[in-house]
Amino acid sequence: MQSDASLELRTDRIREMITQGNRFDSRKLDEYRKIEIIKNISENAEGSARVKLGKTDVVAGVKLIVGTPYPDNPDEGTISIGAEFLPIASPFFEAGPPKIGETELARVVDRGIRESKCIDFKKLCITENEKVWIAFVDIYTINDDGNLFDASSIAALSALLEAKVPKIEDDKIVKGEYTGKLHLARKPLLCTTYKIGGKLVSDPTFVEAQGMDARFSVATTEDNYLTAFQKGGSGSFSPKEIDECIDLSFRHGKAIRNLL
Amino acid sequence: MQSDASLELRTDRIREMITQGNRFDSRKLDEYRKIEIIKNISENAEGSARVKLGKTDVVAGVKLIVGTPYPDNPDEGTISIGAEFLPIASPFFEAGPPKIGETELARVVDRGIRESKCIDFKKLCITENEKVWIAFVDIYTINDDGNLFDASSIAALSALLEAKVPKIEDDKIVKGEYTGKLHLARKPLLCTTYKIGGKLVSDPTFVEAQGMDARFSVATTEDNYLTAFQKGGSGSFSPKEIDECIDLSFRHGKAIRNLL
Amino acid sequence: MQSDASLELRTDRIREMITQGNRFDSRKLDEYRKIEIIKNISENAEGSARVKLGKTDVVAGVKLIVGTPYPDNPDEGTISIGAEFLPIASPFFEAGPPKIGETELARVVDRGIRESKCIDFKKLCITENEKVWIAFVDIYTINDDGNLFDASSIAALSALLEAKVPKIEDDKIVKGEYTGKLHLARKPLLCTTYKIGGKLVSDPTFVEAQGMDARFSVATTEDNYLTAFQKGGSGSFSPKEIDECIDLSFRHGKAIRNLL
Amino acid sequence: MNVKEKEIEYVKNGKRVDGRKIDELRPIKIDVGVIDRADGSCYLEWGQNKIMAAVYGPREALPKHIQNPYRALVNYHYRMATFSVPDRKSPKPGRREMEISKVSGEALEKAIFLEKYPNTTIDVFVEILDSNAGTRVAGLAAASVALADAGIPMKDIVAAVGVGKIAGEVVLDLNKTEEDAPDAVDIPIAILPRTEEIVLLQMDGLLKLDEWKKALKMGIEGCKKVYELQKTALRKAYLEAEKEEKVKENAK
Amino acid sequence: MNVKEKEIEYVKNGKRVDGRKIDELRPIKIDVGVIDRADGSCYLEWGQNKIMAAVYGPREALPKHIQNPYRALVNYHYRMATFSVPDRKSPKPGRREMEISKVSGEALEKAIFLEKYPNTTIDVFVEILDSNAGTRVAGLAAASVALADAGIPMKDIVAAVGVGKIAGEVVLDLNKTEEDAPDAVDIPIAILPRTEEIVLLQMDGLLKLDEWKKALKMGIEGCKKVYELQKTALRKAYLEAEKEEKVKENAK
Amino acid sequence: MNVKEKEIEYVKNGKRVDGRKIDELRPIKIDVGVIDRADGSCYLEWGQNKIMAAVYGPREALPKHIQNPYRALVNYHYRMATFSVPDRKSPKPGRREMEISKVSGEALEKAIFLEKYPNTTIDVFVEILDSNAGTRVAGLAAASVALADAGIPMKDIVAAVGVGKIAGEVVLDLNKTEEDAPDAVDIPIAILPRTEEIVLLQMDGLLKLDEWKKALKMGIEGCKKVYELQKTALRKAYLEAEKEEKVKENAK
Repeated sequence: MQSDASLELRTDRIREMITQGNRFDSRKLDEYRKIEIIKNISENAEGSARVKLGKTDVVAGVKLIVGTPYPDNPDEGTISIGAEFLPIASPFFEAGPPKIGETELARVVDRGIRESKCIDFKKLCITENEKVWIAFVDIYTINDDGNLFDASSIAALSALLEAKVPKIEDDKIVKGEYTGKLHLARKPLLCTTYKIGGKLVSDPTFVEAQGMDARFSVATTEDNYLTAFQKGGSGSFSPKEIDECIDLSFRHGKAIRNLL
Repeated sequence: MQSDASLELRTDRIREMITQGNRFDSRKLDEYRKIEIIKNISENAEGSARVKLGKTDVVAGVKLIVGTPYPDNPDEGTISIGAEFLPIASPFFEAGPPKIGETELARVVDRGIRESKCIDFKKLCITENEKVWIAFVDIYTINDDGNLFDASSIAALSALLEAKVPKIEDDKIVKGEYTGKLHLARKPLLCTTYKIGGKLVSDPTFVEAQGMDARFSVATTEDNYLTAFQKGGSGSFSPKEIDECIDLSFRHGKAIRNLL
Repeated sequence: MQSDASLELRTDRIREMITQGNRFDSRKLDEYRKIEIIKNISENAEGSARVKLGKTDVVAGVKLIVGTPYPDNPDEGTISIGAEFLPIASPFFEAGPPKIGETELARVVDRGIRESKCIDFKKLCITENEKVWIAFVDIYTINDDGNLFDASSIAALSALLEAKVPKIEDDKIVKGEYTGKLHLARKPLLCTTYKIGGKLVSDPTFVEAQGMDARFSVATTEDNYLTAFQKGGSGSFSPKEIDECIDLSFRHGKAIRNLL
Repeated sequence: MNVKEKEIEYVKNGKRVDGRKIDELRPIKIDVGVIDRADGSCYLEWGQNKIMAAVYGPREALPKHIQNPYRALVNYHYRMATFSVPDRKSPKPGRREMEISKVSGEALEKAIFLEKYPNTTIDVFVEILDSNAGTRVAGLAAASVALADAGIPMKDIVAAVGVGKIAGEVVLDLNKTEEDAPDAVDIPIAILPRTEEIVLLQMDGLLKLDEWKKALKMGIEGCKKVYELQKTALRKAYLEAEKEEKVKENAK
Repeated sequence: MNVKEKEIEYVKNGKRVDGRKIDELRPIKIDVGVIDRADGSCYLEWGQNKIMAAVYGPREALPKHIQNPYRALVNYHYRMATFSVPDRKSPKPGRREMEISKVSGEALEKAIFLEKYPNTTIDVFVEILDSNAGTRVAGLAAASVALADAGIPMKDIVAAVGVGKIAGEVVLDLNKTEEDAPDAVDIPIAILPRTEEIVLLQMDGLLKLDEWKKALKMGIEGCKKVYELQKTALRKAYLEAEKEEKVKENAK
Repeated sequence: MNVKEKEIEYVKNGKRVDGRKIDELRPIKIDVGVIDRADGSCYLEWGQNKIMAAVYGPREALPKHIQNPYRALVNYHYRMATFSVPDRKSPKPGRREMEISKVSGEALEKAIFLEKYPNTTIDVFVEILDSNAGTRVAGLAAASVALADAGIPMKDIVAAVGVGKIAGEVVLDLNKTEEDAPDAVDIPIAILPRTEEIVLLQMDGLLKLDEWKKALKMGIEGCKKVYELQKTALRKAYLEAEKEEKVKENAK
């Protein structure tokens, strides 16, 4: 456990260091920590993954459930992404109903994936007007050492890439049997840039992130699409800084995509 | 904004004044403030209205939704009235789950309308046993300067009087098309009399209402029916006072009905 | 009302007494208070009972509702047991969402009954795949003078033994008519032993129960089955003590079963 | 609202469906002091209605910020058991229960000398175990007896009754069959009987002014009948407690 | 996502479905000081969107443990009326409303001199009465005017607009018909106009980098247009208040 | 409760469906100190079950009114991930999870020297990532290791195991296939191994007394096997930490 008592002091020092272009762990400002992706961490999930970003640790799992289509889209399945900041991951997380931080993270990761149109929802139709697949992706934090957004995006995408579609016979799921993988047409990844001490910083640790003014998340695809933006925090970005953030997201997205 | 600091002091003074038959704004004890009714304030609503009672300001809107009939009444639609004391309207209102004041207001306005049998629920049937219209009436406060009950009753009735019934084709609502207005056989209106400083007072302002002992709401129709009563507050009424309240409600109901 | 001010002091004294084998009300350590069972306390219930264990007082009622079967068991009805610690019963009970004590009690009583297989869920099927009976058993406390677990178990079983199955005609319940009683193949009863001051004690009063280290509940049947265990409290039992508790539960279960 | 009910003759030769006269109450039974742990309590049967009421307090109002330094707060909880109605009631308190709790609590406030207990709350819990129309007034009558049993000083005991209209006739204390009649009007009313002050009054239905005047009169008379039963029950409980006290003293 | 809509020509000869030019705003109307009890308020119509915004505070932040001794907290509540959308919205606040509240509140924080009001909360309430795409930016623009009306010291007024792509074309201020187009991309953006600092920026859709560059430029220009309307409304309200003051003085 | 399962021979020639002997545990793997931010943590695999446990505390119990001036409170949260079961679990904690949390927390209380930390809370979080019967005992075993890792003084480490009956045979550590057998009985049990004090004991099913006696004996033996694995894992973690410490010192 890290001592949180001296947190504020450390935050000031780290901010100063960053202003001078230095980081506590010797990384460059635009450098990510080591990324580790472990697949299929839960046999009960249709697909699952655990992602470590340095000491940050999250898991994501996919369950495919038979549901009813929306009347507007009678031949389309759907996806639903949730996130829970498990209290095992940080002294600041509490059990209880979803908090706004969890809702924001889930919705931003969701948009990045959904809007990339990487999933053909028509392929998730079982019987038009009646039965479709709903893909529930749930993200849980294991250890919060900063940059949960990016770790969650990688975990969600990895879990979806692993996900298998259950076999249906006589209108019922045949447990343990699958008709194949869920096909993804694109691999959208969210990369977030933080503004700390006037500088743009990638993949901050928890302590670094404490000193942030603002953050900007950008989801990109391998075919050079932007699929989601989200600015957070009480600070601001200049138009030029936004452009730099977008460049960073394209660059890091490409690098991370190679690890999947 | 009015200063709430001196509220208690003012309450005492206003009570004294009322005991002597006087009101701060020179109205007679049984006089309403200026009533303004603005119709169709929301195009997305099937019917809507905004009602100003002096500075008191509320809106009501109607949405017609296709639902399933109750098994006991397979050929009848239904109505559901809700009220929310929006926090824009008063420093004392908070966002959150419905509070008892909102529930009471909604239920009393609901009874006044429902029990007058002004709506023929059989006409809200689409397909017996299967599909009926549910008319949701939602009331929101914009500014609370007292007497929200009466303002809400006027707003709900006005919104219902404007409400159009959507067109149905192939079992689906055709957006933007209507088969005609929702017909109301009667115009029930709720008028509330407050007991303040031993006197019966109509349409109090917020500050006046702070000094009340009790209130009595009476819903009346143009064909001289009583359709709902509600006594509120920790004070009491003598049988004679109740009769006076009923008389006032008939009188004011008639006057307000002419404005619709 | 009993004064709760001197509760702690009394608890210490009672603990001492129990260590010496004595009880405030002269009972032996393994002796129950007088048990009174009053049947059919609610005409609207399909079955109901009120049980007094000394001054402890609980009621239970059964409602049979038409519901949909679980897809896994399309030809089986089901049972659902709930418990509410009504605030009329104790200064320590509060209105509000279910608390863990209520959940634990309900689940333990439920297991004792369900796992005894006394109810043939196939007989609760109305139409396979479509309609089954759901038997809701709700337990409410009237006065908490200790040992709510055993009182609730007796009340729930008594209510179920009284329960009648409503008549169904044209897919609808015929109110007030019944096709016969709900048949129970066994009579499972939960008896709880408390560890207080190092001794095993049956049926403690509220004040006695305040001094407990741990409790152990055992559900038994007339054909000598164990159907549920639940250990509670922060204390522990030796394997030998567990055996004594089980013996006591068989013995008391038999005696109470004779009162049904 | 069943079709068949429309053909029922609700009042015939001055008698109602259950044989009662126009202004006759259903049988009422009141037991005082039935819940040992409560400060005051009452079990009341009113026709098929079966009700438990308990009072806890005056006790410190918590959290502190709700305390009123000038008077006690009355906290009234009306709740129906899931099995107390023909169709199972959801265990969650509904809007109806919340509204009844509010108006019933306000009705009691006028009766209690609240200013004697600043910063406290008086918690009144009313639990309906079986129902057949009129539970809110029965509950209020029971609560009022429980308050007296708790020794809380009151100006008067709140008496309550339902009055209504059915098949064009004004009648006292409607039962469920009557309440379900197509044109039935139900008017719960509660008063302080000594002064005839009205502390609870609700209504829904289509009612003419002259019908209301008749109903009000009948309601006040009905409340007074309930009042006598409440006082008798309290007197009996008081005498029994006194007797018990004496037995204990003699035993010394 | 209706089949028929796919055949619509969203931009034809530089005109959009409602006749607007590529970079033209819908009509905007701003009324200041419309809610008597609020510290500051604003009614804003933006096309069919109808919005009420009110500000309460700075007032003591409660419960105490949420207080920040260095600065005021901004509490932003964005809510839609049930009848403000084609399909009735559930009365419960949804995840979308919560997220919009969060990012909108953060957007305002940069504008307000929060450090002037330690231990307080500034509550901003935005209620959507009618909607037709773009309510989050319209709500933020209204909230910013309400803050100014409340006399809360700010570096600048937050101006906001939606910009987006439709049928391959970058356009300003999408309406609902446009937003529902199969390939539509919506980009809400808010800035402090004087410094062009971006305080809110979201997006979802499939967008190419060059499209984004065009959109950003158009968005900043759009914000500045909204800014002018906000300032004009505030100036007008200020002059009216001054006039009223004079009338009162003269009346003495 | 599948029809086909009824035909399974659950125990054949002393071997079970997965090849284990009657009293054989599934493979167990324990990693200590896996969550950097927690005061103590443990990752445990038990057959297919995969569990993360973390301990935070002792830390000030809040809100203050829940504090116990004589001892620490144990707050145990057992939760299942939505994807950890064959049918997706609702993200809301269910009644089962609440009950398991209660009895598991009580089981730990006997082990911890609670009186050393008045007014505090020791928060224990157990998250099930994958499941195949027996997660409550596996979670409790993991939690107990995490408590030791957090350096919280304990009388003993709580060891836990499931024991049960299947096809008339008493067996140790049922897996899901066995647990789903028509007549299966499951008995989670936890003890303080040194004294054989039983701190958790639940059961549901139809069990005869002699079966129970056999099961209890097998359960205690099983707990002791788990205990050895817990101690080994803690010893290994301790040695590794010591080694790391030395490396650091030498580096100076």
